Amino acid sequence: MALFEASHLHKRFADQVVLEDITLSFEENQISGIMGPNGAGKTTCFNVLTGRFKPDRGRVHFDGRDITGLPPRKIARRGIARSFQMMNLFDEYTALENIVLALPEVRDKGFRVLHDLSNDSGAQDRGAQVLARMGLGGREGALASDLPYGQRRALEIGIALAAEPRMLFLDEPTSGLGTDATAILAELIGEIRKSVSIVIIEHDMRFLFDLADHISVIHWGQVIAQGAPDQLRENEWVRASNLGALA
Amino acid sequence: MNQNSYLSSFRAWFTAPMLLSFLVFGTMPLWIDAVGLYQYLGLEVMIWVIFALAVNLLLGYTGLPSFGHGAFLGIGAYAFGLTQFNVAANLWLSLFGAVAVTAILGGLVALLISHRRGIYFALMTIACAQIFYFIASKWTDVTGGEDGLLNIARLPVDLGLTEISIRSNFSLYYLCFAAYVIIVVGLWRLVHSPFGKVISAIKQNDSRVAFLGYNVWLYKWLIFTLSCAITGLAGALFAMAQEGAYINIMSLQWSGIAILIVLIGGGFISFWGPVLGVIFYFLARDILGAYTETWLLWFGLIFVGMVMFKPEGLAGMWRDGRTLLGRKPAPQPEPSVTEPSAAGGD
Amino acid sequence: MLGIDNIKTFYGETQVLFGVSLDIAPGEVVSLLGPNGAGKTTTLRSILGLTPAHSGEITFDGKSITRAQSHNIARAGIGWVPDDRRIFPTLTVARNLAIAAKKTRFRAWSIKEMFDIFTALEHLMSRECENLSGGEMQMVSISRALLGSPGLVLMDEPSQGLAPKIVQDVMKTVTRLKTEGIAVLLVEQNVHSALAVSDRAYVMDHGKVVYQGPAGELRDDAALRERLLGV
Amino acid sequence: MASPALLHVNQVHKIYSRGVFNKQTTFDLQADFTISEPGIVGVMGPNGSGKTTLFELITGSNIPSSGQVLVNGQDIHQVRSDQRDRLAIHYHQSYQVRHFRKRRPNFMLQPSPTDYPLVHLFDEPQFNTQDGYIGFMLDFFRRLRDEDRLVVLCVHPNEPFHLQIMREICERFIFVQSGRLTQAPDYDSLLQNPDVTAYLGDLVGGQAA
Amino acid sequence: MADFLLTLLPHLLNGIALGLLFALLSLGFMLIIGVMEVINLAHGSLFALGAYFAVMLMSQDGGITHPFMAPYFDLPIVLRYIVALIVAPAFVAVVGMGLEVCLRRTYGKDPLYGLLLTFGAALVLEEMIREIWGPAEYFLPIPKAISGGFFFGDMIYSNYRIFAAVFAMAMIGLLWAFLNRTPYGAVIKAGAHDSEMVRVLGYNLSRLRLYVFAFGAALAAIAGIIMAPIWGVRPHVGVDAVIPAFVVIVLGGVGSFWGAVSAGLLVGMVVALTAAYLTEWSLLSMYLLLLVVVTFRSRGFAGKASALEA
Repeated sequence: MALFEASHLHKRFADQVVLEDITLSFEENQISGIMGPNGAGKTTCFNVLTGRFKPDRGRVHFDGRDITGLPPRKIARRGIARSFQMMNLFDEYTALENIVLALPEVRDKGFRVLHDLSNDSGAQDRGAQVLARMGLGGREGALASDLPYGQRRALEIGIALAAEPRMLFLDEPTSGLGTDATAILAELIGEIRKSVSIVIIEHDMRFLFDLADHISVIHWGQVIAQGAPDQLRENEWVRASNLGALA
Repeated sequence: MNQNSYLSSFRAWFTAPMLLSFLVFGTMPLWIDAVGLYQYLGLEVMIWVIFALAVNLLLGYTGLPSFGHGAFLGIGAYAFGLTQFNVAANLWLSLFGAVAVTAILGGLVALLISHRRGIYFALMTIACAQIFYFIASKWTDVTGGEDGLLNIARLPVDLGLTEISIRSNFSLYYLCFAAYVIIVVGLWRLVHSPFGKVISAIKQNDSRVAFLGYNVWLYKWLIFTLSCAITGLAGALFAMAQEGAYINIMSLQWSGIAILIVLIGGGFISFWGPVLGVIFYFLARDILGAYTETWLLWFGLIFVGMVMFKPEGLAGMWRDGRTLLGRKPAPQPEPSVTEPSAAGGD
Repeated sequence: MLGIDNIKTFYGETQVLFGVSLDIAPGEVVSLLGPNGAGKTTTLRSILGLTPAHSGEITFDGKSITRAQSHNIARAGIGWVPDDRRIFPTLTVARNLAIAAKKTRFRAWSIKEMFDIFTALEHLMSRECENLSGGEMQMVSISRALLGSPGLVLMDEPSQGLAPKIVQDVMKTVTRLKTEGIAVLLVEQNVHSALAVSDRAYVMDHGKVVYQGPAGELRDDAALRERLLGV
Repeated sequence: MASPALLHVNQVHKIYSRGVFNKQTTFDLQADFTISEPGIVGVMGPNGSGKTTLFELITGSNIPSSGQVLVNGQDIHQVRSDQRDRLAIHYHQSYQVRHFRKRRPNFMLQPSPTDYPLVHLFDEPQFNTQDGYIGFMLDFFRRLRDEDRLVVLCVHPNEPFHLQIMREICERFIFVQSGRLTQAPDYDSLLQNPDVTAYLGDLVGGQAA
Repeated sequence: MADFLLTLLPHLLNGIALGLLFALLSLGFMLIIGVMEVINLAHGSLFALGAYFAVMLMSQDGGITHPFMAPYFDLPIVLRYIVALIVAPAFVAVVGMGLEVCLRRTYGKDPLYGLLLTFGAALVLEEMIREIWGPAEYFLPIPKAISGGFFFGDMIYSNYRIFAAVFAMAMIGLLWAFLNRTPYGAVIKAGAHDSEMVRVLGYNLSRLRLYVFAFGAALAAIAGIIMAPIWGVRPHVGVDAVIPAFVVIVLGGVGSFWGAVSAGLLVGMVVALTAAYLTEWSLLSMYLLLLVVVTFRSRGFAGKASALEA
């Protein structure tokens, strides 16, 4: 059984079907990709998988346990972390504070009024380690809002990673990045994949085809194709199209 | 090593601006007459500072605009009087009654509104406040209706061995000051604890906080209830100061003034914003009020101007002034939570 | 007519255009091609001032419009046919068109001329726009742009949802605009139809222009076209 | 008894009219056809010919003036309006969504007998070669057919390869013009129809060349 | 039973009159939400201001008068009433324009700022009213033709309420015609639906917003003038008016004209019936209604996402 399995997810908003019948599974220690044209239901799918929305039908299993309909905080505590496409860092906090707040040990101290985080060298050190891993060493004290865009993207992923998840969901991590920054990001993801299973939603196909072990194509709220990148490339239309030329 | 940790733990509890505020407020009754003001003003300032700090806990720290907090001030005042009349004329018990009743009612309101934000939150607080207002004004048997609850006593401070009378404004002031010290130290600790970091993070981005595994609803509920409890304490002190509990403090106007004070002072960026705001408000009332009847109108216009041009309020101006003068070495303006630089250095 | 020099555009803090330059002469038809998400629509929005360029320079009709307000850009003579039509659904076709009419220094168009271009339009005038079919909406959207007397029309996927015959009509209209001296910037998925009427073409990818040249070159050089656009 | 046809459009007639007293018919659509087997059906026709109305009638969002639509034997208008897409689902472009008033409350209607739609109507899926989803889309249509479902594909062929796709994937065709349907069993007989060649205009020449 | 129905009837009529006025008030509120995406908490204060301006234009003891105005007060009351109905909303429209200019700085920021600003503006306006007219309650004089009452069976029913209902209905009808028959209305509707496209058609959005705000303010003022003889003219009346406007919009859905009218009638009916049987608590019913409505139906009948969601 795969680490993460979703079966027959169905979701509608009012009279609009957004997810028709999604069945997906993500293996441990792999990078799984989800791609699809705009408005195909990728982001809704992501939100259902990570607990922001409850599916109308279907089940989601993680690590053999049913997590369908659990609120985000409970899903997070099971070991799933996510990043956001629209970046919403804690802008009034420093880079380090952003990370520290995401550490599970700090989360468990959330109600401890007498605790002082700035004196909690354990948390500070672990936060600094995560920052260093994201290539943000030395930027601990900078306000999140003052970081350049590429570093904010890295911090965004760092926050998700700081929660020490078993599975990391990344929502369009390359959006807004130029070619160079995308390359750096690909390197970063290549690095962190050693310790965590990753699911990426992306519209940048080349990025996904290079990185992912397995890709699901979503359109009309359904999985219209899936397989390893090489399998997908075998499709003659894919080869005839722009993607075939560039991928 | 040991001494170092002692020092840092002292720093975790007390800061220079805090000690400065203790010094100023602690000595205020001694010089307030000399600068041409009067003792009762000090009392009002002290009570309103506590009230404004409670409002700012919601508005400034958690980003929840409670437009009806005056109702809880009134509930505290009534509860203080009612406990005193019907249970026992003991200060501690009556204070406890006031805080407990406001916390319970606040907690109930919070049950209804903790999952809301922005406009709906603001309107729900207005609606709840108006409902409390109507109940207080119509339930004459209990609240005295439009006449209010008269003859609330300034009960003596029972310290076990001895009792201190607080009949005079001077001595009541010191009771309020003691409450202020406790509240300020407690709130300072609270907003700098992990709990405070979480509520401020909720203000910045609540869905991300949920995805980090925090129970956002519970944090919001707790902070609203706590804010109401502190407001209840302010209400009880107010009942003693006024020697009565009156319906008018529950009106929307007073809730509005609390918001005005907090924002003008700079509650969005500084812990001390509400304190600055209260001082500014009362000075404006007494100084402007001496010249013009319409001072509250002008005060409201200042508020509108602040929202438009300087939502960071007085604290923000102070910060900008310091940055301009180059006295502050830090290259960037510091955020409120990590660095309450606004009210005077570190 | 239109000159874009090295513009960089952001949505919020997300950068979409990484230095785009292009230019259009009066009466010239220029295709802007490339995959979804390449930044074509954003380029149009930058020209219109809806998502103003963060840096770089846009000039129209000899004047800089980089920082101008959208309504002034429109009044200067730029019309827009958005990809999702953006017809006001609660108004009738007639009212949709009526509020679009304005005068600029360029050629004015009458409703009657619109009827000549789209024969079906006349019978639609009293219909509420929410009841139109996709193709009918597109006719209204194009007419709306022309009634604003533009000197440059930005067309975002005009052929989408239109029958082949109507697409040919639209492309004929494009050619007609060209003879009237009106420039057209054409964003299209249907590469062949677009190249058939264009003078020049730009291809964008990842927020940058990756190719520019005469439309004929892209039309005739199958290998080049396949590399850039597939097929 | 043999299993019912997958889609039976039974003498459906839809009339739009204008005026209260002196009613004038502005548009009428007549459709009567049966598709018993799973498969892929191509639908073409000029703008405003009634394709979208036909799709709306099949999915039950629009009410016919007379006649009925049976999906797998079930009258779609007798099914709860929020479950009709469990029988027949319409994938449209976002700007094409039209809203209709409900005629009867849902509690008076029947639940859908199936959870997953049997008839899939695709309204102008975007076939372009620049981002390369076409291949996946075509495989998906075939997969639906192999899972015993009916795929109805409405495409305006605007590029030569669009026609190529339709020819490759569709097993039968329906051509709609001015509210009247013409069926064609295959691509070649479709092109025999002069209305179709008029509709396609220059494209056919290009295709033949 | 028949008796009960007969006694119920005047209250139902009250409900209709009140409901139509609520609808009128909310339609202005809704126009502002639609085009500006701002919840104007000062809308009630504009409503109150309308009533006060009307008082000023109707009676000499109504606050500020100046000797030079004396000849004006010699005019017949009907004339003055008509002047008040035109001039007072115009004054309020100007105040509304001022408010919109202030609001511009909050567009595109956190909606909290717009909320704080209009909240502050509501307090300022209320304070201004207290300052100019004092805290006492005023009564708006009305022409004889529409005052008094008539017998209805053996009960008296107020002429004025009939007038109010008819007037409000006429205003709603005019508003509908304005929005649906004139090019200005078309631009407003278009702007509420898609402000971006309206800009690209060459319309100055800032100016459109200014006019729409003024227009919404004038509608509030008209509702205030008509409501004045029913509710009385007090500084605090603004707060009591903004709540029903909000309830009506949440119930009827942003952007739905007839939704607002029917929700207005519903709310009016609820308030009138509580007023009839629980007189003391009639205003309370509105706040309870708000709580219930927001708790259970925060998206309104139309169910569309809007500025209210923020």
